[in-house]
Amino acid sequence: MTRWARAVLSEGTVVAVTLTVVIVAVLLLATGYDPVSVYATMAAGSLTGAGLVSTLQQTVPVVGLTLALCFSFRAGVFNLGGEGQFVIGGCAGAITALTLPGPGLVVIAASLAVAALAAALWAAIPPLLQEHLDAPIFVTSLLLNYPAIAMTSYAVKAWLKDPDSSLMATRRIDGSRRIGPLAAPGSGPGRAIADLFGPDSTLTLVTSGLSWSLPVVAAILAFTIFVNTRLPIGLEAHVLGLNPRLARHTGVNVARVVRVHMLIGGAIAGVVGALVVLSSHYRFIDGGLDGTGYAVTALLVVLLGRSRPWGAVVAGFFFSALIVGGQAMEREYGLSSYLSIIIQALVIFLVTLRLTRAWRTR
Amino acid sequence: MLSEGTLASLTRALTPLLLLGLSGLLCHRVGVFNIALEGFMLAGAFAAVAGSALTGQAYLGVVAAGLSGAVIAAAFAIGVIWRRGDPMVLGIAVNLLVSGLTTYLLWAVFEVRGTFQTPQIRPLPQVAAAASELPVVGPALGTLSLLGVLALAGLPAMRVFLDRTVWGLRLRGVGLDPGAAESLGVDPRRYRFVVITFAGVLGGWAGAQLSLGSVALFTENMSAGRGWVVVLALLLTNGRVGPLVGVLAVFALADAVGIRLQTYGFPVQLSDAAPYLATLAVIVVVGIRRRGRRQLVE
Amino acid sequence: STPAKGAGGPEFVYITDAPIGVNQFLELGRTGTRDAAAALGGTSRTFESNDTDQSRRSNIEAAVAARPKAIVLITFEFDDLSVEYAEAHPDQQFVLIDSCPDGTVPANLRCGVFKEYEASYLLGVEAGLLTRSDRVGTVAAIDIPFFHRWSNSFALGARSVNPKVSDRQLFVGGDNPVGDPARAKELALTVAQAGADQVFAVTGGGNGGVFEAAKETGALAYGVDVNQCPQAPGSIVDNAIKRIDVVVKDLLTSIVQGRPGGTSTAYGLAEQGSTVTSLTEDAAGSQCAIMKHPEILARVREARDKIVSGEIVVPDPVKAG
Amino acid sequence: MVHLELRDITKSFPGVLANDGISLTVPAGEVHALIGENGAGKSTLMSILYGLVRPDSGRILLDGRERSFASSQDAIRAGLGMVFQSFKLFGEHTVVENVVFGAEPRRGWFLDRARAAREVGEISRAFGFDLPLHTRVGELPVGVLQRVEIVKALYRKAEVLILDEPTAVLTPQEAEALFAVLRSLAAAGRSVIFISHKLDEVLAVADRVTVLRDGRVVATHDVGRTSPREISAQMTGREIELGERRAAGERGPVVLDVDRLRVGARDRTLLGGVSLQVHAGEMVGVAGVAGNGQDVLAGALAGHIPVAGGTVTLLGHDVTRAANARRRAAGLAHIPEDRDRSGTAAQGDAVVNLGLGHHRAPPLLRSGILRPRAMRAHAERLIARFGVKIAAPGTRVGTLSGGNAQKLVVARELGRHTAFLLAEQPTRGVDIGSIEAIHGELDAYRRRGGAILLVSSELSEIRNLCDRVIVMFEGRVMADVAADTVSDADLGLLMAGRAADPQEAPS
Ligand SMILES: Nc1ncnc2c1ncn2[C@@H]1O[C@H](COP(=O)(O)OP(=O)(O)OP(=O)(O)O)[C@@H](O)[C@H]1O
Ligand SMILES: Nc1ncnc2c1ncn2[C@@H]1O[C@H](COP(=O)(O)OP(=O)(O)OP(=O)(O)O)[C@@H](O)[C@H]1O
Ligand SMILES: [Mg+2]
Ligand SMILES: [Mg+2]
Repeated sequence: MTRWARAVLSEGTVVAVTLTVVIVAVLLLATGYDPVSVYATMAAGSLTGAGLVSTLQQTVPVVGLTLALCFSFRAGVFNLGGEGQFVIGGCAGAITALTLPGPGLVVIAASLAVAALAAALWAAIPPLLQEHLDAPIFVTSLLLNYPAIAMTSYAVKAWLKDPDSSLMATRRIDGSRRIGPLAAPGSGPGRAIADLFGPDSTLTLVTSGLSWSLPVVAAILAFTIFVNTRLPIGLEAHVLGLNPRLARHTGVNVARVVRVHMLIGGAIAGVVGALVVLSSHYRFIDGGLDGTGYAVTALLVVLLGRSRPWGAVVAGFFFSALIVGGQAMEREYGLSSYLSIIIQALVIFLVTLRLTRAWRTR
Repeated sequence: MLSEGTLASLTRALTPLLLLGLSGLLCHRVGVFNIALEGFMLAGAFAAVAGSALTGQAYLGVVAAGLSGAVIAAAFAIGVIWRRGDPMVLGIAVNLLVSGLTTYLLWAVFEVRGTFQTPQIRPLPQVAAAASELPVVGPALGTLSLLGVLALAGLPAMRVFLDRTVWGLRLRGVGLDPGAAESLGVDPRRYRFVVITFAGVLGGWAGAQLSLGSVALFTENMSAGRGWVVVLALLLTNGRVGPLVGVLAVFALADAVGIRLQTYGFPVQLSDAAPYLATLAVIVVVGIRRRGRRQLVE
Repeated sequence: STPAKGAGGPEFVYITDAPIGVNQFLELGRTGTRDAAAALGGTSRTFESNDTDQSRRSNIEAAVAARPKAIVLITFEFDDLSVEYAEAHPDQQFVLIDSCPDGTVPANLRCGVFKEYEASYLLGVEAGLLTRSDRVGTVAAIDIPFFHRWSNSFALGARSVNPKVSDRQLFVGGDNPVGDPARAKELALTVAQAGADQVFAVTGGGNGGVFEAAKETGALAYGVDVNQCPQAPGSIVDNAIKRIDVVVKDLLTSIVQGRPGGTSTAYGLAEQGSTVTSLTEDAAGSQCAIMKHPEILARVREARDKIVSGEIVVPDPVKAG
Repeated sequence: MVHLELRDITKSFPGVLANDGISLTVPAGEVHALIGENGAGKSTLMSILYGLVRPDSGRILLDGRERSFASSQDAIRAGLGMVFQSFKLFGEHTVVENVVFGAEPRRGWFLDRARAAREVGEISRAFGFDLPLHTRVGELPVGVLQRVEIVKALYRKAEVLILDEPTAVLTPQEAEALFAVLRSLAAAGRSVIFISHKLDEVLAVADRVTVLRDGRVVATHDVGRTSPREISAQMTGREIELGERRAAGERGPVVLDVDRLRVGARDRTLLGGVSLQVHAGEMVGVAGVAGNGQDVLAGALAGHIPVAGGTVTLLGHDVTRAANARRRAAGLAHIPEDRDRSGTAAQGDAVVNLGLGHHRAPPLLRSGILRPRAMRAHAERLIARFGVKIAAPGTRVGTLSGGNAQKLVVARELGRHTAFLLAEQPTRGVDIGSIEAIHGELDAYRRRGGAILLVSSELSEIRNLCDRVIVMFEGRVMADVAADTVSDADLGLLMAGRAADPQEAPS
């Protein structure tokens, strides 16, 4: 097994997940459900057919946002501002896509770029406050989420509102400026895949259900790994995360590393916001991005994956599958989908307890 | 805008925050970074309503709230202390767990989703109703429940406790340097466990004040970020009692004023962001002053 | 919620935008769909979303995969999704309740919307006649045009009978706009302190907080969606309610009968799709304070008749922008 | 009056047999020294005695009665007191609070401050310490901290006092004062166990000395009947050249030029106009009682402490206000004082720890891109050259012993081929074998023409390695003297600020 797989699928994680499965099974039995069929429903509902598509659709932005957080967390900076940066990016991307003239692809690229820029600027505030006013990034980044959401909300209400919709949202983005599916059902590649593998095959569903956001996030993943392992600043961030005093003593420009990593992380969060807007919502909806819960899931994933990019992918998929599987369970059994939240929380809790280690190390 | 009404409104917003602040302060002082406050509070809010609804007794609701907070906190403490789990991750897990569990239990026990409100839920009596005729502070005092009184009295009590008692000395020491405490036979794990569990009781009471203090009902996730507010305030003030109260008061005042801003035609978004903007303003002002002082020294 | 399947009749799936909880409105959608299905000899299922775009999507996906006779969606949260999925699945029939997307409605989609503003206007008439301070107010969840259907029309109705009336509208906002009773109460107290003695509560799960405030300050409150008067007898005057059951049954029947879709139908006082508690057959046992004021009720009926006849036209705040 | 006996104590950690059947007797009134290389098992043995670590087997007897300690509380009750290598003090608390912590005089739930102060004051005066009872401990110099630690143990009525490397951070004068206290304690019938790496100290203060190697007792001597040579041979299993003076090399041009360097504000001067020069091929020592500005000087030279006035010139570049990064680019290498806090990243592997600072230049970097294979090769090269004992370059540095971790820092800094090395306490807490190796590296660096400023609290280290010594007192240069002509006694006087006739340095 490769290093990342071992890191993520360590014994501890496996034990934690198994234990969670058992605990929840007991809970289910106690309330009169058959755990085996409930779990089968969850698995089928999240890992096959349309369910798999839903899971993957969620995984893409969750992984994207996790990678964004990876940058600051690796440098030892607790950036809790992912949500605000995500929303700012989504709003900026939507405005660009709605107003910029030009061919679709160019506008899409410009939207992503503007989203990156806007969110990076927003993410630049906490390090600035830290450098000049000693305000911990942890605090300010969290605080800034609220004005970010309020600002975009007000912008929509005051200037951008679609007059024809009862949604508190901007106008809809023109079809040519949307990020489409990898292989749209009617298109050439779409038909080719459907002909080759059958119209209901998993591959057909996935390629028609997943948008070109997927390769964008894959590129972000590659970029993250590249920065971490192949750029001097990536090594410096790593050391900064391990021991800031060592970094300072070996000539690392700490302020710069923090600033750069916050900026990159912010830019990525912004891009992900624009991706969701352009590939799924097709407009900026007030409360639409923060309401997805992606930012919260990403925070969990980055903490559990300990800022490792591949950990983000695996854990991101796992949590997305849990959420989607939880909905399938609710549809089928009328069980509260909050059970899947309980499952998530238990997994995190138990993983953190590192049950495979001895209890008292003396 | 700064009327008696605002003051009463401020008091109502502040009392649960103060109780939660005391809870967080204790954890902070024993050196455990606790972001599970939101979970403590939500668990308490639910247990208070559940206890009150099932028994028809408000104070039994308070007991239930304290107990539930203690249980949640003990689980958190075990993870942090004996398993040396990352308090950040555990805290988030606890918050998530409580949010899921309260919603699930609301559905499983009371067959309700969203808001739970029945006449069986007894609110906390107002213990200082007699004082409500006083000028200026009257309306504010009049709304106080027993927990509200506790919140206000808890602050000076906390200072005395930390500064003057043997226990206070020890748990401050545990927070400053657990290794040193242990070398003197003060087991930091035990002290931390007890303190965090007690902080859970306070956090649960903060939730009870929220759900039985000014309203008598439970709504899913009704803590609505108040735990984070307290975490912020603790970080900002590094756990000093006076400044902590100050920041919480600024926050609650900005919230109360923010609500009133709407009546002057300002957008609701400004009321939403007002407490956070006010807190940011505090950070900036404090930062600039600190900076100024540093430059004088250099 | 899986009623016995395989009955052979038409199957319907009802998808909410958020957990039903004590949201009486969404609950009404469920019972309405169930009753309509039964009346049409079929069955129904309910998929509850959890207030995220993703959960709504995966519920629609799952529903489409089950190929029911019709999929019933509710609230404006489905404005975009209803069109997207209706266009992607032209053979599947959709119904959207309580909202309608802008532009042309696809042929396999039918909308049923309410004229809440007509019922709210009637509540305003009551408030205008009951107020002693000549001040009324509304505490609503979110500052969007949709919620102004209640707040603006309430003020309009009050002014129609008492031109001196001034009006305050506050919004909960924040992290949990439709489920924060503490904040809703705070806002209601603020309205009351500003002198309003009639407060219209449009905050979903937060309404309980508004009623508490009404009890404390002696103000009178007005509820929405269902009869909320029993929550604080004596303090709640009346409610603006929506008869979702009527609307769902109407639209599903139209599908089963194969009538053409692509329509948007508005249900107001005339259609008895939206009304106030005091005008329903349950009025007598409603515990609503208005029942003690027959003279005011007469004025309400009068206004209702004028609206139905078109003599009074209550504007739709959503259309107004 | 307690007679302490340890019998056959054995303790293993995963993969290490830390204590292997250790037996030890300490009668009342004896000062007993423990000596041994890093990792020999001294601290482990004491942790067992003090109830912090449970032995796998073996017995502890006090006055012939077998005792078993589940916690330090038990050990304290039995009359044991321990002064740890790293002080266990609460910086925010006052001296009194620190001393009574865990055994407070109380009135109900409250701390009886008056009684606490009275009792602590009595003990403190009885031993001539005269501690500032109500000062926050964080504001006190290390020598005083040590006394607070001892009073802590005495307050608990310790009959057996354990001190783990108590002199590592003390000046010779402070150490001398400590020895006097230890001897008076012994004279009063208490026993003292004393751990040190310094042979001359051991011989000066102890009655008997036990030598540990690889977790076993090699020998126990009466100090009168042994020699440094014998002990060091028993510790290491080989002969060590102790205290050999290294011959001076060729002196080249000026590399570091510090001119009237000032640090601090008007009301609190940390450095008051320090001037010094270091030439190529020269090693200059900085001596002084802790708190007299040596660490401030080092911090200012490294760029961590802002400068108020004066200039620092490195190889002709003015770096007075430059950041650490620019100084390093100009030719600074720096071995920081505290390897755990500032010198290494315990969670990182040797590749990262050794690559840092080398990573912005070839061969680790090529056209802006890091080369992982070159980084690994670089780490392997340094590990081999400096003889760091480590399983693999990918091993976490936190698992290394202190000496090896120190070698890693030395390797990283000397591996950079700079013109100037700032070495702070390069051998603190390192065993004799590793000291020898590190001294060898420093000397080789100088011979290659490097300039070294060596800040050390070990006078012998300075005298044996350096060409010149700068003595600091209250933030100023007290003297700048040739290392081979000055005596320890003279240095001691200079460090105490008593300059009979301050000598001018040859320039
Ligand atoms: N907690 C522990 N876990 C694992 N191994 C340990 C632990 N503590 C000590 N050891 C091992 O036990 C051995 C003895 O360590 P100890 O700290 O007693 O040495 P020491 O003689 O005090 O060395 P030094 O002179 O460097 O202080 C070492 O090899 C060390 O690796
Ligand atoms: N938890 C641990 N796990 C593994 N080895 C440990 C552990 N704690 C200490 N050690 C080992 O114990 C040995 C001695 O540890 P110690 O903390 O006494 O450092 P040291 O080498 O004595 O340095 P110094 O003398 O400066 O304190 C080292 O080899 C270290 O690797
Ligand atoms: Mg040791
Ligand atoms: Mg040691």
